[in-house]
Amino acid sequence: MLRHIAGRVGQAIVTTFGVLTLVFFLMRLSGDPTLLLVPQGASAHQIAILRHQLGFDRPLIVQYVAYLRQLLQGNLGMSLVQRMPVASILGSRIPYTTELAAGSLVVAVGIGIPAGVAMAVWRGSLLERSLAALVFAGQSMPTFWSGILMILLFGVVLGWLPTSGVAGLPSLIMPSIALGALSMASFARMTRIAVLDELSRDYVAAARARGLSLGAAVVRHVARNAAIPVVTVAALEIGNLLAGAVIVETVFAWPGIGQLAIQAIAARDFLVVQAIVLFVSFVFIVMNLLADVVYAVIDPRIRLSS
Amino acid sequence: MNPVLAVDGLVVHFPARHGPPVRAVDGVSFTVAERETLGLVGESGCGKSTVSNAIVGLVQPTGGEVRVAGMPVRGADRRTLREIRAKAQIVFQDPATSLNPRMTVGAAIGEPLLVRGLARGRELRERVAALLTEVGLRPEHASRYPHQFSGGQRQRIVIARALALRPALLLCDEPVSALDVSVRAQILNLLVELQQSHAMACLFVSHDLAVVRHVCDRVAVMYLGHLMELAPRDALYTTPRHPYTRALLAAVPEPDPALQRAKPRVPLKGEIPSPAAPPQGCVFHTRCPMAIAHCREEVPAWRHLGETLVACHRAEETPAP
Amino acid sequence: MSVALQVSDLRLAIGGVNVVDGIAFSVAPGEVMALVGESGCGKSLTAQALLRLLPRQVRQTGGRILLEGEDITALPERRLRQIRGRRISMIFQEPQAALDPLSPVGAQVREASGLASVAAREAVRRMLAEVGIADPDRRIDQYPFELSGGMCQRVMIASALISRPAVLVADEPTTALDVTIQAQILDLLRRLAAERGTAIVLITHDMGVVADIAERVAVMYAGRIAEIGPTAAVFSRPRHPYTALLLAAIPRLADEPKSRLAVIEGSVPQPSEYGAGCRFVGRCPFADARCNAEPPPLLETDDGHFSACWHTERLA
Amino acid sequence: MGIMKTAFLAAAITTIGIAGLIGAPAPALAAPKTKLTVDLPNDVATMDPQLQWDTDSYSVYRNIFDNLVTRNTSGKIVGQVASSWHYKSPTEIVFTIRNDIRFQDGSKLTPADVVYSVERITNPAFKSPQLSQFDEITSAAVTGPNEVTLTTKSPYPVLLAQLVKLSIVPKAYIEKVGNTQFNLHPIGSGPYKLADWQHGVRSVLTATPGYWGGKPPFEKVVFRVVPQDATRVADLRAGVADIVRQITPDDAKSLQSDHAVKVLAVPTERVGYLFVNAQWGPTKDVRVRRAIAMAIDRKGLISALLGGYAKPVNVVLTPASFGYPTGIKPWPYDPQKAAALIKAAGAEGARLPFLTSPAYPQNIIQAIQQMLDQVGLKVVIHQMDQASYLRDRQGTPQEAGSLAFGLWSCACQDADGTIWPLFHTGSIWSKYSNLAFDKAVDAARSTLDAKARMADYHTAFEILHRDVPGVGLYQADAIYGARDQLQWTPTPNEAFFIMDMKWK
Amino acid sequence: MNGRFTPGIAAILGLLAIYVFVAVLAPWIVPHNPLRQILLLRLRPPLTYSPSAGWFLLGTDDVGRDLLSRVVDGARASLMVGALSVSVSLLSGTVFGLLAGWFRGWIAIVVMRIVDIVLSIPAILLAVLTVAVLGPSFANLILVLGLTRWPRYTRVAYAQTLQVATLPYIRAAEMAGARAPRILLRHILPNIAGPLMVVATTEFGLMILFEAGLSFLGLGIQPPYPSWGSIMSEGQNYVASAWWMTVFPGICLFGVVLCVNLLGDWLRDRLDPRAQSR
Repeated sequence: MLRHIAGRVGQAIVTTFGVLTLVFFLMRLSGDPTLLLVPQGASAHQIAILRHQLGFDRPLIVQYVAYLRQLLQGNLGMSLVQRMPVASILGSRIPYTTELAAGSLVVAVGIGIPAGVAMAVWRGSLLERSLAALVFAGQSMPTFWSGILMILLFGVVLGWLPTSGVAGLPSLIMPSIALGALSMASFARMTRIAVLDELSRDYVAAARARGLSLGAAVVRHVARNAAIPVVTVAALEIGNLLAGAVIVETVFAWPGIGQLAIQAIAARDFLVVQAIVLFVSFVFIVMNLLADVVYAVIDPRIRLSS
Repeated sequence: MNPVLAVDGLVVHFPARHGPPVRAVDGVSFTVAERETLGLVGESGCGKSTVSNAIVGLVQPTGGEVRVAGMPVRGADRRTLREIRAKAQIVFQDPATSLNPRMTVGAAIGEPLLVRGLARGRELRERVAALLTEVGLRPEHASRYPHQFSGGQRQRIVIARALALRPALLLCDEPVSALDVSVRAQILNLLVELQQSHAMACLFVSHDLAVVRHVCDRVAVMYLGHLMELAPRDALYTTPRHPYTRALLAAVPEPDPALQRAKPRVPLKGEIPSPAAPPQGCVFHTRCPMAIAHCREEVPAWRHLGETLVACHRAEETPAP
Repeated sequence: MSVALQVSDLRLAIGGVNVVDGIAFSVAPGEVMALVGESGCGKSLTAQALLRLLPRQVRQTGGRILLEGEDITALPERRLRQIRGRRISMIFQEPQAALDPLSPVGAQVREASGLASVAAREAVRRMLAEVGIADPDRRIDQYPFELSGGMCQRVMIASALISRPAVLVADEPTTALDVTIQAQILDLLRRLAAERGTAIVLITHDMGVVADIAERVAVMYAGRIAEIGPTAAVFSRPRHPYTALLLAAIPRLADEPKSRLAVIEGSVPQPSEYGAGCRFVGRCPFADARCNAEPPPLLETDDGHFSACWHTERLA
Repeated sequence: MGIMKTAFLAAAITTIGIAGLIGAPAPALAAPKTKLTVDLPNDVATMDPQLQWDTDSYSVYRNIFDNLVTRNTSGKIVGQVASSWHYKSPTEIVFTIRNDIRFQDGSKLTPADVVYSVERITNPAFKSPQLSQFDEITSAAVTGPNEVTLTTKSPYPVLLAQLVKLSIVPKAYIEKVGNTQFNLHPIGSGPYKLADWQHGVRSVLTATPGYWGGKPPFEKVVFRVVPQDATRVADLRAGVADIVRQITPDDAKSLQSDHAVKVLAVPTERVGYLFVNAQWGPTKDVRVRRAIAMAIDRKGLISALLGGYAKPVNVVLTPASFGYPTGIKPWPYDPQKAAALIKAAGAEGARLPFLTSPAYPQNIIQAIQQMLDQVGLKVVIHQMDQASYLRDRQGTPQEAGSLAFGLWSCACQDADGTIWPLFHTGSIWSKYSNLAFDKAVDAARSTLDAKARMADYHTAFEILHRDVPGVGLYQADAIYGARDQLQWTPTPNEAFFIMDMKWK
Repeated sequence: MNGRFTPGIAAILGLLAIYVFVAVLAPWIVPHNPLRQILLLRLRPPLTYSPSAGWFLLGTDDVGRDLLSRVVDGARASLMVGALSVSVSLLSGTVFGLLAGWFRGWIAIVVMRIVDIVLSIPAILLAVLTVAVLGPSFANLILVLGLTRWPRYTRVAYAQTLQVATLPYIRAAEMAGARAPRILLRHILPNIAGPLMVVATTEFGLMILFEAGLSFLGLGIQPPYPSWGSIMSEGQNYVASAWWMTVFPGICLFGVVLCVNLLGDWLRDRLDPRAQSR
């Protein structure tokens, strides 16, 4: 198990390094932020001076090595635009991102998984079809639309929920639904397949032959077996949540890193973008490691071998 | 006379993710002569299928030597391997997965000829038709897909494909195990006929002692990667020298209640050990009713006892049949 | 003679075709009754019907199943749950697949016992010992992957028998096992049937297994019983051409090597190909117009030996 | 199926329960208004006033700091930290500094702080993006007890207008804590001080007790970051925000039906203009450029798309800026003549790349596209992100496309800050070169004589009118949405002085 | 949803066919030129009639274009974005997956590491960055969507290839003397196509939504050409005042995404024999 995790961490380091490199060069190829920093009337000379001062006139590879060196010292650098340590910029956003991710996971898992189980158990029924329609509906609307519709309905017309911003649990509800709806379908679909898959196995028939009801067999045996592929999806969905968060956060003025990322890309605030990407791949890796641990908890074959 | 197939000290180990490698085949030697059928029997996991895969280079031998029609398989380059595979063909166990479900039967049978540039166009179609006829199907079946055939018919198609290159050696890896009883006889008859009419050598891998007896001239018994006994058919079935061979023969239920119930019941104790951690000494000693201390310590030599080759310290003590 | 299980005129349909068509047999306590046949003959569906655990698309269209005299065909699911595992239980072809890989084997055996935990552990331990598992105290907490196939089948048998059911349905219990292990399991089943008086319905395709363990055998073909009778009688004097040909097609240790085996031409018909008459008609050497038109009834030929063939006399 | 049902019931109850929890009351309106909530489209980039000058940062930090000079509500430059000033010579200007101002840490604002502020922003090592606005200043010195003298390279008429953007920062504090800490915890002399700054979320300002300029109207001001236009409007309507910056003319119109809110709009110095590349492509031909000027129906654009929240301009400058010429008539809207000109220039069907970014109003760009297509051109919109847009727009004439839409503001309300960078030879924005024009704007830059400057600009605008390197379209309004109780008059330079607001 | 050909699935296929039909015929069936603006008739509600311009059945947008014509014409862009970007990523993803699954070893290590790298960058960030580098155009949009999504196919293709490669008929092809390209194209590809198609159906819907998201960020289809996403993002400021601008393209988008998702599920059930019984 430990060796496995060590291997995973090794892979993760390679992945992270690749992500950083890819994003570094993509960002630099897209231009530098000098033009966005100077006042409108600045002359070419003035721009050149600022560019030189910021170090963007150096060869790319030099900038890359300098960046890596700085990173290896555990320094994420200073934001050019905000003139603040990147770590503190990111640090102030991460709690909000975490909140939103957690909220939308609650929505996605809380609805998606029971719906998936129901769709598998009552396969071919009207219930299955209605659940399928509901679940897919969540995934078939652009979030910027569903988000604004929700704001208008629950925020302006009904006045039940704050229209935007962060103010405790009530303000978390709409963004969580808007974002969670995207992953809900993935969870429901994966759960349905996993449960169907397990339901067709002999041990379910054997459990029923022992006198268990289908429901009891699902709860006692199928649930854990089906959890394995679902956990895999969950780990992957975190990535999708962060991607979807870009738009949801903009619509709901939710100050997470998705919004920050878009702003930082627009401002060519390189170090911020790179730090975000670093953070996201870190989360990705941690989630996958966590999934490994969950597998081990669920599955004695992994726990007991090695 | 040069044997069509010579296997000498074949070793195949599979690396394991954790722990020691799986010693699937651990020093197996035998030959198959022209027109001869050698049976290779053993229980699941004994390495018999690995042997047949190693012969055609589908798995890489770890050690020892395999020669097909004189050509060494170990370390063979791609071209030699292609040539070896022209001489030796395989029929696999499960006809359901032996045929590409998205390819017509004709294309499957013709593939060896086509990719080797031996026939194309009309000639190819004619040769496919001839092969189909030879295995008891009709030429018009060529345009159909595998799922339109029953298991037995599919196995005939697989056999036709194996025959396309007119191989000198046919490896049959449990060719009838997946088939229903009534169809099994058809395929066995077909194999026997074809082997004789094509003058092929044949390695017949099976767990079914009755089937092996029916089609083979000589029989080798394998257990946990090692050969236990190799003998002419009649010698093996009438005077088995190895306690494992005897146990196997005793365990096969005869489809005759009178015979079966009269049989002495000496079931083997215990389970087959893991090939990743085979026992010291004789690999069979953990289950052997005749095992003595010596068996635990020393690997028995592969030795002649009359017509029989056997690996057992106590082979001479065979009870009279 | 008391009867543990009596099946009469069982009919199971998939999409309008009776894939099991009028199966009838009975099993006495302690008796081993074999249902033998090739794939697609309906033997596994019959087994599932006995526990009323049929796949969704299969409907029972007729017949009765009397378990110790009680008709279970019309029972509601709730009552059936009390019967399954207590009065009739089942073991499967792939023992490792039939055990939940994620729970300890002891827990799965206990599930069938209906006992509370403390008493149950001891009962399970005893049951595991009874089915020949060495060191049951250690095995009870192990997971299926830590056990070999043979051992898993022993666990399945333990879980099937812990509540002392009247009937055990064994669906190809040894097919996935090696011959040496198969012999062990067959011996075990024979012993348990005798000791506990459990009636065993053995589903198999292997005539050798039937010959070894079954007292009576029903040969099934395409959803119908071709022939049923005492094992010795069926094997020595088959009264149905299918049985006769099947037995002749099996290579035996006493045969002449490389001789031509008798064959049954063609292959088993698909349900969509079933005709009005005898379903063996396409492959039968005796087939005539009557066989094509009218299904032969199951008639007694000798004492307790029945055959469904218009031409039984030609086999005599 | 018993367990199953229970499980589902549990799941359903949990979900509904979460939904039930949200019965939180709508924000109640407190009787005496002590807290003002403002929605801005973007976060404050820096609190350090010498590092960023975008409108959103400015809207917040300008309330924390006082500037050397400022503009009053009518747009006139008046003193703030400086009480008065006079020119000692055309390149030397002397400011008298008030002596009753204290920073929020209690220390006194001294002439040394003023000098420090100038020297800090003009020090290249500080890398201020505003450097180019102040680099005409060569020295700053304390020349008397309450006196600071600034020296410029040459006579610099726009100096005062630029100094409107110079915030005075505390020398001792910054030298003590350093630039980074100062940015995070700024101290100024303004009416509000920073109480809390959560990046990307909100900045909270609280009133400075004893502010020299009077009592701030609200105890607390919360600036929230709400990037989405529709969301800001929803916030306003739901009462989550009291005033929101930057709403669209269409939203402004729809807000008029809501009596709880109102729209505050003011013409700004921001000019909407169409850049026309005079150095590359089909528009190298002046006839094509003139045709473009004649093809655009500015009045139609303003009335249909801007809902009247704009005024047509005759040149690329607004009347809010010094130098706006009165005598120059714009090219008339005349599509027939435009089409004829294009035909004459042989430019029918010529492809004109039209660069734009999401920062600009899409409907105006598309409307312009159609107007130009109707006179025989083929305009192709290239929409890219802002950084790429700037890169291309400021690149070589080949990269800059044929057309681009722009909204220009120099925050100095002077023609020098607009047409010099836009059209002077060699400027990165300019894809145009005319020595006579260069001469005129250079002359206007180096004299303090307002009349002479006016004349120079008149000349310059006449040249621009003939050559059409750009088409002035409209003077844009700054549009705010506010709760009805808020009393405030927005200013042309888009300053957001809380001090000027009142709650009724 | 149980893998058989039911009236439900027929309805879904029929609806999709109508979508495709409308998209293909768009230039001929639109009532107005979808690009033609009438500024005086902007933001008119559905069923507006103008004596000079005729009927606007679904109303007009914020520059006075006929919404019905734009929605019909937008179908073409949206469906093309879906189809083309899915083709790009399906093709590239499958090739990488096949190669990694067949040759394994270092090729698989490299490919799967790149897959991990691309997957761990949020797709929309990667897309925004790539658009910034490549510049905006329809072709680049397709490329960007393809580039960010191929790993999903690679994962499936890789896993499936590993699985199929162990099957006896692949051994048999090797025995026949077939070389890697033939084995990959003739034997493995046709047999892993099913699961890949399932992925492709879901991705098709996602790509259309993804384009909408990019449009929202101003980086989608270039104006003035319509796609459902771009119409909706133009209309997002008018959700309250001109609901029709988002509702009608929203319904179309919703319908097509729902249909392909249901189709994908049906396809999956059909391909998975195990899911069909019990």
